[in-house]
Amino acid sequence: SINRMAEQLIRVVGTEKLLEGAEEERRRIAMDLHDQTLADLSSVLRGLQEMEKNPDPERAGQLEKELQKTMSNLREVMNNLHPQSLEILGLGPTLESHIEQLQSKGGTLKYHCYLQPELHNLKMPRLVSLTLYRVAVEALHNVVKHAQASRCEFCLERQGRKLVMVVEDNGIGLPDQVSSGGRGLNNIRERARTIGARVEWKKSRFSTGTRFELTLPVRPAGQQGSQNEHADSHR
Amino acid sequence: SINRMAEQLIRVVGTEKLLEGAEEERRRIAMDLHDQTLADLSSVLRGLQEMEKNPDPERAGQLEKELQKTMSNLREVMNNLHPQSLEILGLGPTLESHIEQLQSKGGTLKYHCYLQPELHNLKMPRLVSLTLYRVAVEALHNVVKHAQASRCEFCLERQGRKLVMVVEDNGIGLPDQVSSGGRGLNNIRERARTIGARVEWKKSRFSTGTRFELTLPVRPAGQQGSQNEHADSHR
Amino acid sequence: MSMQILIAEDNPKDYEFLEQMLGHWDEEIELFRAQNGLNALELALELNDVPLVISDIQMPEMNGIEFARALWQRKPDARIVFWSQYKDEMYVRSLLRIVPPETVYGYILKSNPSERISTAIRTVLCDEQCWIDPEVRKVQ
Ligand SMILES: Nc1ncnc2c1ncn2[C@@H]1O[C@H](COP(=O)(O)OP(=O)(O)OP(=O)(O)O)[C@@H](O)[C@H]1O
Ligand SMILES: Nc1ncnc2c1ncn2[C@@H]1O[C@H](COP(=O)(O)OP(=O)(O)OP(=O)(O)O)[C@@H](O)[C@H]1O
Ligand SMILES: [K+]
Ligand SMILES: [Mg+2]
Ligand SMILES: [Mg+2]
Ligand SMILES: [Mg+2]
Repeated sequence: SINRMAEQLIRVVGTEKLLEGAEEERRRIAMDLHDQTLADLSSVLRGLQEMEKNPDPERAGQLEKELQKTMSNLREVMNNLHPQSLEILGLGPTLESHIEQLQSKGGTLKYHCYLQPELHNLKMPRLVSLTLYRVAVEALHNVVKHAQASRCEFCLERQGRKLVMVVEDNGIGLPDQVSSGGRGLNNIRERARTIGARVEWKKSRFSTGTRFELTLPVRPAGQQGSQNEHADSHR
Repeated sequence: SINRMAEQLIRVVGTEKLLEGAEEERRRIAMDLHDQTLADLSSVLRGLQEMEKNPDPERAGQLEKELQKTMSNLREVMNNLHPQSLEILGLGPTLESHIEQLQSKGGTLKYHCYLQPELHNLKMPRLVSLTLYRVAVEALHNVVKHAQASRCEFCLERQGRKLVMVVEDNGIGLPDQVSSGGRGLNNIRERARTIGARVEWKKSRFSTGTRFELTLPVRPAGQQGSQNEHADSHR
Repeated sequence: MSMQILIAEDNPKDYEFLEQMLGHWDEEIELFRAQNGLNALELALELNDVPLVISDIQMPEMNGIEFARALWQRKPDARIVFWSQYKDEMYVRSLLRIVPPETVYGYILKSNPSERISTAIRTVLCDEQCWIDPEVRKVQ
């Protein structure tokens, strides 16, 4: 049907935008490495060159501090590229820690995070947990950026054969006409599609605000692991 | 038509693979940063900690060398993420330098690189030159990896309203059945599509081997810039 | 009798550093090396009753956390000092969930000066006390 064709087309355009965004991000990260990390390391290098002529324990201490700072910064870049904790600790702790970091920066916006305890041992194909992570980060980022909310709830739980992820705020709600300049909503939709998840934006259960919901079909509880077939084929 | 629908579907699947590949690459780069860069910097850090107790010009010299090596490794990572020279120097010089690097590593395989001089001033939207760069790198990589060739020709030139990029080798040629495990050919096709370019693999003009050809419609010469409308909309 | 210590570490430079550092201890030490978690698990099960381990977190085959989980299931007394590039509190918190009651463990960042690393390892492996790097944000 025409409708299907149209939908397909939107999807293709959507994915192209996603790719473009991915390249933009790589470019930004490379620039960070250049302008920050490499610049800082050059400064340490010059310090070492001085020390060859004129060794000085105090200067060594300064350089140590500089290098420590550069390394923390590099850890952030690394995490931005790919959160290694996803594979080591899993989706739950990684998202929890991300939200704590948001909380530590975020003035009056208060976060509440509910992770079903059973999910701590949830094993998913790498691409599935990575996608859920990127979708959550994007949705949370939109709350910070647009919602003007005082409260944000994050929830990840299994409901029977579904994994449900919710990001809900008590802010101003989505505008009637969502501008087409942004990439966030589009990225979320496209990423969700690649793992066979459904996404929806609704009115929140607060008096105002937005509720974002992602639903992913999973194997019934009891069976080891949680993955839909589509996602499996992407391992 | 059914044919169109099918083609569309192949494309969508293809793009998903492309995205998956992109995530895999980010993961690999993050691991490099962790296992190589951070580890090397830790070692320099320990050296500085020693120097605080026991300053030694010779040790400072060693550390300087270590740090220099780490930095040049980091530059490679950066370049891998995004070749900044694309924006600074343009597509031609960036590809030329990439091929020189391949030549410096590559035993018996001899490269010949022809860049039409007019193209040195070619201005393209960032995403277009980035895509052409990634496609070229991928095609060249396949020659190194599979072709068993002694000769590889790279050519980038404008022919009227078309920009043509060719990678040609005198190797064993494509197998009759191309295995579906690889990402390279798929990535090339998908990336080319996002900028509205056409790609083809043919028999090479050497007695054996493969000729890869990309064609991108561009504005007629004389007008400033070279870009097709599709690419333009992606700025 | 000499002290048996197992080091699970995939990075040669980091391993050499630990080897050198332990070489300065007064005790007589017998060192074992594993380059991934799986290999570490096999070796740890062959050691003394109470395995003493220094383990990296990010390793191929099996990471340090999975290795600890598997080892503690078989030998709940095993004393493990994790040494890592990862600064985030969530690593320590996840360890808290899997460490058996009464068992001591340690967490130290690779970026510390060698005396501090040495002290941390000694505190856990010899003095049987926990040691968490102060650089890791406070566990609530
Ligand atoms: N939680 C929210 N509350 C209120 N408005 C929202 C919320 N999330 C999204 N929006 C609205 O939807 C628009 C589109 O969001 P989208 O994430 O696609 O783009 P963006 O955030 O503006 O830009 P980008 O994500 O590319 O940085 C936003 O500009 C904003 O007006
Ligand atoms: N220049 C070439 N000469 C000979 N064979 C080639 C050439 N380029 C590609 N091939 C063949 O086509 C196959 C598919 O290539 P493709 O780039 O898609 O995958 P790959 O190189 O095997 O893996 P990847 O690119 O994901 O690392 C290769 O396995 C190889 O057999
Ligand atoms: K580590
Ligand atoms: Mg957004
Ligand atoms: Mg290939
Ligand atoms: Mg390691």
